[in-house]
Amino acid sequence: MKETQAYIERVKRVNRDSQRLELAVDRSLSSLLAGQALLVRRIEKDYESEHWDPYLRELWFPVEVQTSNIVVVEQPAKAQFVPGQLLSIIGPVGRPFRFRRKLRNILLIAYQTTPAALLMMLPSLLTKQVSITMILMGTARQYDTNHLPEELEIVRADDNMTWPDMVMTLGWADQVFAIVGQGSELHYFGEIMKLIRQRRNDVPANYIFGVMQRPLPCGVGACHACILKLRGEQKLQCVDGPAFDLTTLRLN
Amino acid sequence: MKETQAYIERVKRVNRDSQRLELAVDRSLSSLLAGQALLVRRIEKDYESEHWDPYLRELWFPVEVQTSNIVVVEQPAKAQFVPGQLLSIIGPVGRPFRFRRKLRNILLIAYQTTPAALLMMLPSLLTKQVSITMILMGTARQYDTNHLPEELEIVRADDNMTWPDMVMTLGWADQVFAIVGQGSELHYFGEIMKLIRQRRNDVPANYIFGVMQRPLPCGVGACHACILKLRGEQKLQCVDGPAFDLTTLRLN
Amino acid sequence: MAIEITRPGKYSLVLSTPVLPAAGAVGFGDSYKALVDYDKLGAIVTNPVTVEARSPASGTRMIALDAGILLHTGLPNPGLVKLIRQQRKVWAKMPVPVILHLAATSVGQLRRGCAILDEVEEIAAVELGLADDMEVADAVRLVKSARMEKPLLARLPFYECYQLAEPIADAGADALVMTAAPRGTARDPNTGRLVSGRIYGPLMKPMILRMVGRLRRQIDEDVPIIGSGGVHSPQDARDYIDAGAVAVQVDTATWVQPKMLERIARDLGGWIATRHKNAFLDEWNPDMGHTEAIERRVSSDIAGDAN
Amino acid sequence: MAIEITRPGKYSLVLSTPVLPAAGAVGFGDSYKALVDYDKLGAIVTNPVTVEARSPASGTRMIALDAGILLHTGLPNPGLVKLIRQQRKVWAKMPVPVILHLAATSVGQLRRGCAILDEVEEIAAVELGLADDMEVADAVRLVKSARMEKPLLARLPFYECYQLAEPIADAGADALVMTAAPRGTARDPNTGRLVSGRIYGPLMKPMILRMVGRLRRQIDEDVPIIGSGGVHSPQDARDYIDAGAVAVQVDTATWVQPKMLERIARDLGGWIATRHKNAFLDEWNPDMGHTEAIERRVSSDIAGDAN
Ligand SMILES: Cc1cc2nc3c(=O)[nH]c(=O)nc-3n(C[C@H](O)[C@H](O)[C@H](O)COP(=O)(O)OP(=O)(O)OC[C@H]3O[C@@H](n4cnc5c(N)ncnc54)[C@H](O)[C@@H]3O)c2cc1C
Ligand SMILES: Cc1cc2nc3c(=O)[nH]c(=O)nc-3n(C[C@H](O)[C@H](O)[C@H](O)COP(=O)(O)OP(=O)(O)OC[C@H]3O[C@@H](n4cnc5c(N)ncnc54)[C@H](O)[C@@H]3O)c2cc1C
Ligand SMILES: Cc1cc2nc3c(=O)[nH]c(=O)nc-3n(C[C@H](O)[C@H](O)[C@H](O)COP(=O)(O)O)c2cc1C
Ligand SMILES: Cc1cc2nc3c(=O)[nH]c(=O)nc-3n(C[C@H](O)[C@H](O)[C@H](O)COP(=O)(O)O)c2cc1C
Ligand code: FES
Ligand code: FES
Repeated sequence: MKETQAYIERVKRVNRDSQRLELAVDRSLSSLLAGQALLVRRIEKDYESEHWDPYLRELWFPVEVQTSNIVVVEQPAKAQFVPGQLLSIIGPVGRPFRFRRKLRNILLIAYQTTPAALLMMLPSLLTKQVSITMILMGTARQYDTNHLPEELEIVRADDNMTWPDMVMTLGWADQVFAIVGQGSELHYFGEIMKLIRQRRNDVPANYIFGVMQRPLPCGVGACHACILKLRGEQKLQCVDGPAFDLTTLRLN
Repeated sequence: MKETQAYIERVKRVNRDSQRLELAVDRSLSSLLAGQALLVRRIEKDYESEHWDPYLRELWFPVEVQTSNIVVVEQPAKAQFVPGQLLSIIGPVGRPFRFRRKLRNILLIAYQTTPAALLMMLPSLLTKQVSITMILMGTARQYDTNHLPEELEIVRADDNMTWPDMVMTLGWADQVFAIVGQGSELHYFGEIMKLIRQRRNDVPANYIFGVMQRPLPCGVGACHACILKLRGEQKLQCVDGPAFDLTTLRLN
Repeated sequence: MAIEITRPGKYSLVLSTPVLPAAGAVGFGDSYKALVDYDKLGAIVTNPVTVEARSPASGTRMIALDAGILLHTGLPNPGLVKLIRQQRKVWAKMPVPVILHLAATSVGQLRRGCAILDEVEEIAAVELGLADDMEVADAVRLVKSARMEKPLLARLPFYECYQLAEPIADAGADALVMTAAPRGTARDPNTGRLVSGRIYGPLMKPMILRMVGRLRRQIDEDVPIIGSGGVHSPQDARDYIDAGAVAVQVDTATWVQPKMLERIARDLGGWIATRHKNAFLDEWNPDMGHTEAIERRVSSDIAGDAN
Repeated sequence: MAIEITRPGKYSLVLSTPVLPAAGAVGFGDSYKALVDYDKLGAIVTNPVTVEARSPASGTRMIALDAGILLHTGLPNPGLVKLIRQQRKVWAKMPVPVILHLAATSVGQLRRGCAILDEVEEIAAVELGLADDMEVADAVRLVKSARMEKPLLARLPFYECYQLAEPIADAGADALVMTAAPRGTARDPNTGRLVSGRIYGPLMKPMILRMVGRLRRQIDEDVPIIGSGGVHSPQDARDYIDAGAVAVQVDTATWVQPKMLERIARDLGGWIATRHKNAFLDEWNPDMGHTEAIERRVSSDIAGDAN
């Protein structure tokens, strides 16, 4: 982890709702893996004449590492970005996603959020011939997927958060990664776990991971604002996350 | 005076140090006269999601009213502006400069500041065949004047804030408008008055005006932060200014 | 709506909207008439007035802070009698009640001030400004000496708010305003000197909101609390109401966005209109749109040098 | 440099730089080792520790404010003894003194804590955190009961700072830290509920700077004051020193810009380097540059939709 600076090199609208930013970053970030994030602040030419509103860094999950020093992030189209904008970055933050060794089928679930934080894993999994199904639930159903790889199977859930062949999909998947809307993560993960437990007698360890994207005040394990209670222990989202086994996370 | 909104329509570098912004403004601002200013805040699409740093509005003195709804301001080249930027404007603020009826020769003095707030008067005075001399003193000597009208005589003062034929220039001028650096206005105006009094026995009323450009918290006469002490009375920069007869202003 | 912002009784003050400008925000009279529709406000609070005239502070009066400002004006005013003479007609024409903010100096001056104000029917109520660093006993004595046939609001200083609230309510204040802006110190970038003054900015709100919430549970429930500090949006105002305030005062946000004062007042007064899809920014509340003609920008090809 | 930040005497603490992180800012040990050069700091202050273990607050812990944040963590920690076991080796390797922040709970726990800490030589001093809303007598009793063979700093609560400073100095504190972040209340935008917690942001500085300036003139000059609150730049730190503080603590600014903590420390410690003309932004202090290769942007032709 380092504190470095970057430029927004290019701003590219990829579909109705999303734009992608190509960031010219410090080379140390080119080794960033799926699951790791950047803590980003827009800065000005003079590092000292900083404004303090907004105060905290934003948590950006890259969707692609393009070349040795270009990292791509996805943002809603309505956010205003200008090429040449300077960024201050702390990263990489967090641990890479850990996939089963013999992963063949993976299920991705996005509920009340953009699935952007799950997209970084796609290229390497597709190269390894892993079959990927992405379920969009709640407001995530509005997410425009036109720009995503064709090999990806995309399913939009119905109003009851179910989809055809749900039991089958859940059995088919070797591993599940779920991401949910900010602010009520534990509640949303609880809903998802309920859905799954209704359709699968036994949810084994390391089967379903919840990806946390709560804002991180420090990102380095200092402030303890991101503590999560797990069965028998406490973990930090910034240091130990973002993915946590949903069978161990206390979802209260 | 109104609270209106405007776009930055065009950003144009006019010389090494300055850029000019063309603002598409509400038509009510097209009647703005030299001496009047705008209180400006950069805003975002959603008026409510405003940031509060910086807090106060900036005081912008236009340099030109181009057409019915384009007002031009001059800014240092290093400030970052982007076409399409939305502005919130309160204006016009203040009273127009009052010129002698039979004005033939006018002297403009800029000391430790850009003369931008004095430029708006140029076109109409030149049309009326008024001879204009502009003295640049202190840091104002670095101001690049390449973009100013050729008819303007520009004199850069020496280190002692004097220039050749100073006594003559001061006698020649029917009226003087002086503008000085922010934060120490009264002190700087005092220095200028001392220079002038050394070279002119009698400084008549309505001969020399100091143009105040201190930031205005409210701009409408409510906060009383911009009060100035004049001989025998108190006046508000925002309501009664920006120009004050320097023979009446208490320069302490 | 009808909101009683002072203790019920003979001399209570009822407003139609629970939103007021704070003392110091809108001047002594109608300075904001070009920018704010006074009709939509609950009342006007004047800038602080003293019985004797006061001249403005010399030196730095304003310092820009991160998301805020420091202000030290010295409370310039021509003195109560002269001010009444100057403003009486303006106040008479105001579409809403006028509350005069009287800076509490001494018991003697206060008694004189109250006697004068009792005769001024253009003034609906008096807000007493209690100075910082005041002993509880002195503050109580001042409030007790300010007896009038008008409601008396007491504006509490920030740092002493927790200590003063209950004694001042018991001393007979008809409402408590929480709080005046806190004093602070900042460096004047122009002179390099440390300057003292009052601190304004949105970060005041969470601190004063807590005071209102806690003190609402402590003091006599007959005594209304008016929240003041960091109200910058309708939501800020609603937060104070939720925490137990009967009304709010909007302070420097008025200077930054004059229309915001009116919007907060409209919102809390039930005047809120629906935003039309694709409306111009300042057509948020369609009847508030002031910009007659923004031509859409035609080109973005000439960009500023962004290096 | 050699700066004595506690009362002169047998157990005084001397630092080489008058800049420390505040309790809560950098964790219990070396969390910031990848981002901050600890060697350049005056000392480390740990997150608050209690004698008994504490579990984290449930529910919302952080709310973004205008130019600030509200934080309510519940001070999670494994309890003093366990923490010492966990961190002892890290502390031993720290290039600067470690000050342990002990939250003052009861006299009994405090006595136990001090007895334990007297045996831990990796800890150079103890900073006692005094809770909000504490009566003066209770606070004095706590400070008096915290006797050790190490210097004792007392961190004063914000709202009670003016009342507590002198009694706490007289009770024997070796230094006063002014102040802890004030408590406040804000609405959680996700749940819609009002949440209480501590308020952080640059606007704290003018208020606490005034406290430091005024109280420096009031209390025994043998007792150093450490300024804490809203230090976001070297100039902020220098302002506290000018107002009479012997050192400063940097709080949440560390999270926003970790290098800023180091830069403030370098600046006040005399380490400041000259900025090269045309240097990259983070080459301000050339030896602090971290960005290995920023390729200059090649095109600005594809602009985002700016409508
Ligand atoms: C020795 C000691 C140790 C403590 N340790 C801890 C600890 O480790 N962790 C911890 O979390 N607390 C601890 N507390 C309690 C803590 O000090 C506070 O009492 C607690 O955090 C509530 O904060 P507050 O005082 O700002 O809230 P209060 O203002 O007293 O509010 C209490 C409740 O009212 C709600 N509320 C607050 N303001 C408003 C408002 N304006 N309108 C409506 N509702 C409102 C809040 O959400 C909260 O639920 C400790 C107390 C003591 C005495
Ligand atoms: C009844 C009454 C009426 C008053 N009316 C007015 C009035 O109309 N106008 C007015 O201006 N004042 C008035 N005062 C005085 C006013 O209340 C303050 O005392 C004064 O404004 C100074 O502000 P302060 O208390 O914040 O300053 P203090 O903190 O007491 O500071 C006093 C001086 O020290 C300097 N200083 C402050 N902090 C620091 C620091 N940290 N380091 C170094 N120097 C510092 C300040 O610049 C100032 O010069 C009145 C006082 C009373 C009792
Ligand atoms: C009772 C009292 C009345 C004051 N009245 C005024 C005043 O009318 N105008 C003003 O600018 N300052 C006024 N002041 C402030 C003082 O002039 C001075 O600024 C303040 O006491 C701090 O002084 P210092 O900054 O020189 O230390 C008053 C102070 C006191 C104590
Ligand atoms: C003595 C005391 C100790 C507390 N300890 C903890 C604690 O360890 N962890 C925690 O999250 N909250 C702790 N609290 C806070 C309470 O759980 C609770 O959040 C607080 O009193 C406000 O309650 P309310 O928000 O439900 O009104 C403590 C409160 C007190 C009074
Ligand atoms: S974000 Fe601070 S500990 Fe995780
Ligand atoms: S700027 Fe407020 S009165 Fe002039």
